[in-house]
Amino acid sequence: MLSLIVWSPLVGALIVLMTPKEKVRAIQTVSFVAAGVALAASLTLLLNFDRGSAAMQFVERWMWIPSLNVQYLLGIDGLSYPLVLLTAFMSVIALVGSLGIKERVKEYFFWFLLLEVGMLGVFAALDLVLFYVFWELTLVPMYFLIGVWGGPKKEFAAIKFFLYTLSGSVFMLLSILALYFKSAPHTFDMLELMKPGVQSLFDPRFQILAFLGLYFGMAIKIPAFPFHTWLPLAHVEAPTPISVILAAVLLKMGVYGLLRIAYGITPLGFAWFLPALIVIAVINIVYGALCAMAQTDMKKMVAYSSVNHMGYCLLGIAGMSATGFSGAAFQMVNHGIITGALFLLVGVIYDRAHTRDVSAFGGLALKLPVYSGLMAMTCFASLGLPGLAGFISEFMCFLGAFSAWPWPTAISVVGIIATAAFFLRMMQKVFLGAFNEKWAGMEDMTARELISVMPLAVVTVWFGIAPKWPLDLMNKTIEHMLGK
Amino acid sequence: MTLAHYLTVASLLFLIGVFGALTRRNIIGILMSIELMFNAANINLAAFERFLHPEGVAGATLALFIMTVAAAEVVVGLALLLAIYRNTDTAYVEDYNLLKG
Amino acid sequence: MLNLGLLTPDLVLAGLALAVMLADMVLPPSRSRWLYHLAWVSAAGVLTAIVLGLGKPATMGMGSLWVADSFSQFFKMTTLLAAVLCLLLSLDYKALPARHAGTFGALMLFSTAGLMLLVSASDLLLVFVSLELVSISSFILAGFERSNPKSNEGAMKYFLFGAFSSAIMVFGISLYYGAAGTTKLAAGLAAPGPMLILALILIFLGFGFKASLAPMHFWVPDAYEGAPTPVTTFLSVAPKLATFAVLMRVYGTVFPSAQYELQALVALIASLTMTVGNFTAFFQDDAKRLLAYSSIAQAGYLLIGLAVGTPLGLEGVMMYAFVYVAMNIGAFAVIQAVGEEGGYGLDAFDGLSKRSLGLALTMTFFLLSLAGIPPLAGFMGKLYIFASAVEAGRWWLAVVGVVNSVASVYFYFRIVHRMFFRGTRGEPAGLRVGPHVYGAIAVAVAGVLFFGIPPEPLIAGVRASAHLLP
Amino acid sequence: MIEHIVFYSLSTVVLVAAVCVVTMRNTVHSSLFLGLSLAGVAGLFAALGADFLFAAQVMVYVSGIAVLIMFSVMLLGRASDLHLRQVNEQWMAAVLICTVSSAGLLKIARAYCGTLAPSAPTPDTRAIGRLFMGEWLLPFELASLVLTAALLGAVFFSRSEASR
Amino acid sequence: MIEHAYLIPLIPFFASFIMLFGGKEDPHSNMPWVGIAAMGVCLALSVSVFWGAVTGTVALPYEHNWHWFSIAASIAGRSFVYDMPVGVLIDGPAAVTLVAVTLVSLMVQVYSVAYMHGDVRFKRYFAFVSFFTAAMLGLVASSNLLVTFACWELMGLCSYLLIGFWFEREGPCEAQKKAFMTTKLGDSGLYLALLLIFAKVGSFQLSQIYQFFDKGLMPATIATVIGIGILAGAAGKSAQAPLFIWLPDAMEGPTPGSALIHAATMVAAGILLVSKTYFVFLASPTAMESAAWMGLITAFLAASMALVSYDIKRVLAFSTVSQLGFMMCALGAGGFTSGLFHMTTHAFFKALLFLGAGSVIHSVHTNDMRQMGGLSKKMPLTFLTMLIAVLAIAGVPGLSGYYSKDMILADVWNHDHLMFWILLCTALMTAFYMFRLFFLTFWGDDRDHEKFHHAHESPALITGPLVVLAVLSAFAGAGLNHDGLVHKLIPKPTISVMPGAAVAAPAHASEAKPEASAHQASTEHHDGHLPAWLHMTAIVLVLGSITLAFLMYRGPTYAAADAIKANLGPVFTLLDRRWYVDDFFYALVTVSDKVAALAFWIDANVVDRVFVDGWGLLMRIFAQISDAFDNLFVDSAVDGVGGLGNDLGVGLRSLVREGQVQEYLMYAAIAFSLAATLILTR
Repeated sequence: MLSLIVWSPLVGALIVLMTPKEKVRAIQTVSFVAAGVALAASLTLLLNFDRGSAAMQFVERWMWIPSLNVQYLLGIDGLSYPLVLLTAFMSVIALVGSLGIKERVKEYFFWFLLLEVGMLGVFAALDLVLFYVFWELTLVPMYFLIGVWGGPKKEFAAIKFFLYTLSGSVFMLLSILALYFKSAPHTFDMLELMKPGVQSLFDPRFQILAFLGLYFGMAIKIPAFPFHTWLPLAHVEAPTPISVILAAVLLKMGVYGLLRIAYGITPLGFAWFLPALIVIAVINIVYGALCAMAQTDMKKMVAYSSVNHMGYCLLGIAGMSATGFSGAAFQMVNHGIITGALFLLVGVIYDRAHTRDVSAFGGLALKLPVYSGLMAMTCFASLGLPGLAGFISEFMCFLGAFSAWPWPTAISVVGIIATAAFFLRMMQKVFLGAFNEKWAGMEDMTARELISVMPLAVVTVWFGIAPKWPLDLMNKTIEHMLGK
Repeated sequence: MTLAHYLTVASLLFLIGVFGALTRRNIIGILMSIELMFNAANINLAAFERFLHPEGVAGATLALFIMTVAAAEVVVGLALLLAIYRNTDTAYVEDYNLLKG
Repeated sequence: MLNLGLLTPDLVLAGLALAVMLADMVLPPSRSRWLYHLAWVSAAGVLTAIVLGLGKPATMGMGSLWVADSFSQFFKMTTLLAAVLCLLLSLDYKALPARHAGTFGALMLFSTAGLMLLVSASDLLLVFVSLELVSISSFILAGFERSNPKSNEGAMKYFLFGAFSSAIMVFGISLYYGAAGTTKLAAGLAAPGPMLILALILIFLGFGFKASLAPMHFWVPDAYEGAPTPVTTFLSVAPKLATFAVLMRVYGTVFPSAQYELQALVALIASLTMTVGNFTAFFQDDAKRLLAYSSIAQAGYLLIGLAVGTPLGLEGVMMYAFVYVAMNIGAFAVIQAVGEEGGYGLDAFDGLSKRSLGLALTMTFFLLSLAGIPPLAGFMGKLYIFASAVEAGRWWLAVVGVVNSVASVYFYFRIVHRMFFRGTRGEPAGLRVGPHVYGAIAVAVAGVLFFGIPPEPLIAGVRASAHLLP
Repeated sequence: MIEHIVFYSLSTVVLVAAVCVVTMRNTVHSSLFLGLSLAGVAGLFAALGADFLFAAQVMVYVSGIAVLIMFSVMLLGRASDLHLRQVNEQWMAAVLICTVSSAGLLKIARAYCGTLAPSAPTPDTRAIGRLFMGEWLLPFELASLVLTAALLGAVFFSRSEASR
Repeated sequence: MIEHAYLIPLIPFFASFIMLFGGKEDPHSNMPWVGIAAMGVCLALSVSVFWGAVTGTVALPYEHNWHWFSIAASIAGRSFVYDMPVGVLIDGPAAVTLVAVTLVSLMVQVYSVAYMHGDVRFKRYFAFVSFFTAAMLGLVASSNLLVTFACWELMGLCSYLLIGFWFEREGPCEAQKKAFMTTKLGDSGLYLALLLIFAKVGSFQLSQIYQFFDKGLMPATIATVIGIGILAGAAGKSAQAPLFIWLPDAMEGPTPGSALIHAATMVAAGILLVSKTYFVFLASPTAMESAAWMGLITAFLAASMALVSYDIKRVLAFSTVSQLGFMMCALGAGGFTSGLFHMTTHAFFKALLFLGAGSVIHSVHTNDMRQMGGLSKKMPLTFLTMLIAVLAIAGVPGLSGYYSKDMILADVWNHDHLMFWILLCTALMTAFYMFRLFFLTFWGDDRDHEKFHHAHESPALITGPLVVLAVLSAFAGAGLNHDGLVHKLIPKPTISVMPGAAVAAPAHASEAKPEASAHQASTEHHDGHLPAWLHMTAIVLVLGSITLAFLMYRGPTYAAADAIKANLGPVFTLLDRRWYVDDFFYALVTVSDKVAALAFWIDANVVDRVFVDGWGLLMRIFAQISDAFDNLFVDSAVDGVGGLGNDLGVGLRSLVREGQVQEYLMYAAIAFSLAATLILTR
């Protein structure tokens, strides 16, 4: 079943590749079917997913490269399953958003589906080499998606994204290799590597080194200060659906890797790094929010807000408590949904106005009530308004970190205020005040845009009011993770 | 006469060859310098055979191979030079700079 | 006990080379294309013979100056494969003078035969002579576009550098003889001392010229740029890999007597080669030149496996070597396909995806594979190489390697960038590509994908072959 | 004593001629000195008792290669070249490199200060022949291939323009 | 009925959604009646709960919880799954507050039907009001501190929406942002307090937290920190010094909205929160004292500012701040009952004042009191109801404000005499400025004939609520004070063990307990009245200041007032600039903007350079050494893809002038000579 989820987009991609490029409609249909199959399949897993178990479920295990003991090993648990769901869901949403793509449609959908394969694979893979392969598989499609269909500086953004993330991940590769050779028998199997028997082979110094390699790869993806600067650029230049995917899924790969691999396999290295991690988390939060405050480009502002929000995840993780871990896991999902919606909404206005400069607008709420309402809701969700998705997870992150790191957590609260400040300022400039007559001809949201945003809005409210369902998916696994 | 004498001559000859290869502006000059380097190796071989390994003739035979190959190289080199000279009308290496990064 | 029978394939190929040369005199000029076909069929035939003979005990054993082991067979196969593909490419390469097809084919086969002998050689004399056969054939091949001053110039530089470095190597061999009393590789073990070390280093420099290791790499871009593209393709693959084979043989037999610092020296050269190759490639505006630097860098990666010197490193080199054949020839094949019409400047690639999406995608595949992005074959090769470095605890070497492979993405993607992000000059016109080029590309793509996604067959083959007879 | 005189005089000829090869402004002179130097090397071979090698050196090098080079020089040479400097700007670096290298090479040579020839030299032509026809048959044949290839190249490059 | 108490917040919540999404945007929509009906139901429910409490048929406190969600938690090494509850906790204060809130909200909504009629976003306004009320009711009734906080934040959102209701204008936009940000600033303190509570207690359920405090398990210092955090939150919401700056600006919203914010919802929330977590303050005298002083300072500052303002709504706003200061001061001084009592009565008369002012504004279309005057003739009903309200707030005996304020003064007198005198002074100022407002508006001559000419009495939908509220303003105080009802309904909570006792001598916990109880008992004994002489003095002084106001502002000329203003220029400026607190916060905002800009500059020019573009600085230096600096820029410009390693590339390239074969040979020779020299080391 997991294989079906992971590979169905690839099948779609190949079919797209073989379809003549004039048949736009057919290409779109194939893409939707492929992504839809992945989503449907991941939803059907819900029926059989055992929430009371911390073990890996739906495990598929085949030998891939016997000489190196590399396996094709897939499996999900409470940590990865929500992210698989998120990925499948956001992919469909982003596909809806992608219907607006008019040029080089065939290539676009091909790369898009390939990207989805990589993302789903990262969350499902339990073998380190397989994980790495999927991890890198996301890079190339992303490069093209940003570089061909992006904004004015797309080419620079694309290569910067690619090089930067690649330079992180190669160090991760080295750590993976080191783990392989240090383990006995040599294995890339994450589950094996987490077992106490294997763990006892890893002395603290080795764990620290291995952790640093892993962390470097993850930190760039997260992105943790000071490796975050690719993000604003990539976000700003990427086309709207790709920004959505980038924010909603790609950043999560870093945090997921940190929790699953860096924490799971090199716990001592992780523990050694904690003081630095908390500092980085605080910097991400405060500094990210401050940088966002200085932006006039809406997309860039949202991008920096991602830096800020991933800081919350790091904060939760740094607390090394169950609350913090679940908070971080939940925050990943929520950030994906909320920021995804934000990017979609920013895209809506960019499509109309061809500018994202906050000062170019004014009073749009008068003319576009639906759009403004949704935007306001999403902004409030992003700044952590209770009743919307971001609040609970953010709070849990703080809660988890607080007992271990009271002072850094207290400083991080400044980030919350700054976040509120820049979102409010943005809303004021864009939606409130006197109506800027320049945009008199602007239309409110179209059906397609609504279809792409509404599900996210619904989930935002749902998770905000009733977070029980997603949290129950994660709780057992996270308890188990800390129980070791 | 010790082996050291011969080795010294060979080394110096080799280095003179290196110097020539590095500094002669004319391609034929470089070729000649490289020939000097080959000859230095040959002196080495002959001397080693005489002083250290008199039981066989491998050194001298090796030297013969080297001579042959050096001859072949000179032939190819001069032919090449001829072809290039026809096209560019120069035999000076620094004029060969069409190819660069 | 000569055991010449062990070298049957090599000698047969040499004979076929002479046959091609003679056939040239017989055939009318209008049929000269047949000679190309004859050449590649010869190489392919010998390749088939070797493949069929794999594992048979009669094909293995020791000769006086040579050995035939699975290791040498492995590299003979890569060499022959490269030769076949390059001869296919030359069929569709228009700038080659048709009148000299026989010369071309014969020289290609000469150098192939030389390479095959090289990988079997267990005596420096044979190494030297076969290397010279390769070199002299290559000098001529590089200058084969006689009327093209660039080709002349490239060949001349190649020649001068080659002659100079073979003089250094010969000097080294003479010292080796002095130290060991013979030129057999195995004898070096018994004669440790400064002279032997100097000899080995000088010989290493000579190999370095062929394998394009820094600082003996300077000729590479010029020669590659000037040479006819099929020749460039051949030069970038076959001699390099065969040289690595012989280096490994030398390393495996003689180096243990040298001290640890020689390993460190090799490691240093490896990192220097990678770095120089990659970072100089950044500014190249000629596709062949760019790939020339890339091939220098690739040699650096290969050298990591050698510097590590463990069995895993050996396997890594072999693995990477095989993969390298597929991806590098593939990349050059696309360059030839594009360059034949628009020249070899990078701008010839502008908007290629609009002219031929398939070609652009395959080129992307090759470049990604060269850069080591999974799940393509190049990744598996690099994985192996870096794994060997990590296993041996040479962390810094692995770090230099990965950093370099990241840097390499930058210039590989300059081509990708042009293919996908730039528009064509004027209307996108279709691309006429010869059928043989397509054939070569197809083989390469199959290799890149097949050995990347299920690499096990290749790994198994490498494991089986990674046994050197002393 | 004779041995000394022979050695030193031959060495002086070889080295001085070699220096002239690399420094002479006139390429024709250079090539003449090359012949002289190679002849000196032949003399050294003789002094070392390598009679066959001496003969080969005289035939192949002195009368073959050196003459070939001389012809080429005359073919390509132009009077104006005499006014050009024949040594490029990097000569100082080259001197430095050579000086530095000489230290290492001479150190190796010095290791054999006391090594004397074990016995009188024996004629080795026969042994060489055996080797060529026996154990080293393959390299010998290969060398012929090398020459063939070189021949092919020479023919290819020097064919007249008519072939264009 | 009390088992349906959970409906009280839910009904208006759903009503607001119906109003927001149902029907079309129509200036004459009938949708508001949905909200009014909903609020009516809520009022009925609240009254039934209240009546049950009064008659004793309902046992208070009543608590009922449902499971919300679970989180894995670990506190002090103990791991467990915490089941987050969501539920209602109705105690005496809640029962009273629910009635006050629903009643005022109902009145406001009825009033608004007329007041807001014809506005383009008519329907939306009512949705916001309902939502606002729902959030407040949720805050009042919640049994869980996290839910309380959630409602608290939602109220922040509602205030944002209501204050900026007319967002086409610049003023409301600035004001709404200011309100949200200021309260957010305070909220961060509350946020930390919540974190701290959970980190120590492991629960958010108020009753459990109370248990924890009750047993004296919470260390005093932590309790203090928590208390200060809560106070920070309360200061934001209840506009205490120094965070009161948003409230006067909040007047940019529709007047009935202001009434709601000032009387029933937003500002009362802070007071209510402190009362809900009063045990924290009981455990920490420092926090308690801070609350008292914060309230006192607020009360005084705000009253002083109200003295000079000419904007009728601003004066009311300052008066709200001042009155909130009274309440906070009372709570801090140990007057739990009096503080909440005053909150209730204040809800009624302040709502009345705002609605009355709204009626006036509705009629004359200006906020400036200098353009009013003599309106008593035109608007008799408004005039009368306003008179009751003004008398009530001034504390004239018999009206509701008198009872509650009297009780506060008594509590403060028992706590600290200095505080009492300042507070009394403030009370006198209150009487003065309220009557100043009253006289300026309704007394004297019409100063602006045009406006006066158009003035008229408001319709019944406006005056109706005024009358209802006037009745309550007049009699609620007396009614609640009757027979000590208020003490019964709003008993002061206690904690049985002071933290120090439990921590210092855990072994003797049983002995410590009676001691602490004794301490409690002794504080409760102060629950007396003011000494009679003081009481009388206060009343006389209040009447005196009313008279003073009459003398100064009865019109038609205001020579005395002008003279004072002229003579006390600097003081006026100080008050007019609101003690420069606003300027301080503007400076803060400016500074934070600068910091943000700096951060971004660093990001773009340092972090990005160092960590991304090449291996940054190092390579740049390398390139410089290679004397290839110009190339660097040329190349990046040409490529457009300046990036990783470009610099190193330039450096390496500059080492070799390409194309010269002899230079190639040179490098080979260098390698050779290196090899040769390597031998020297052997």
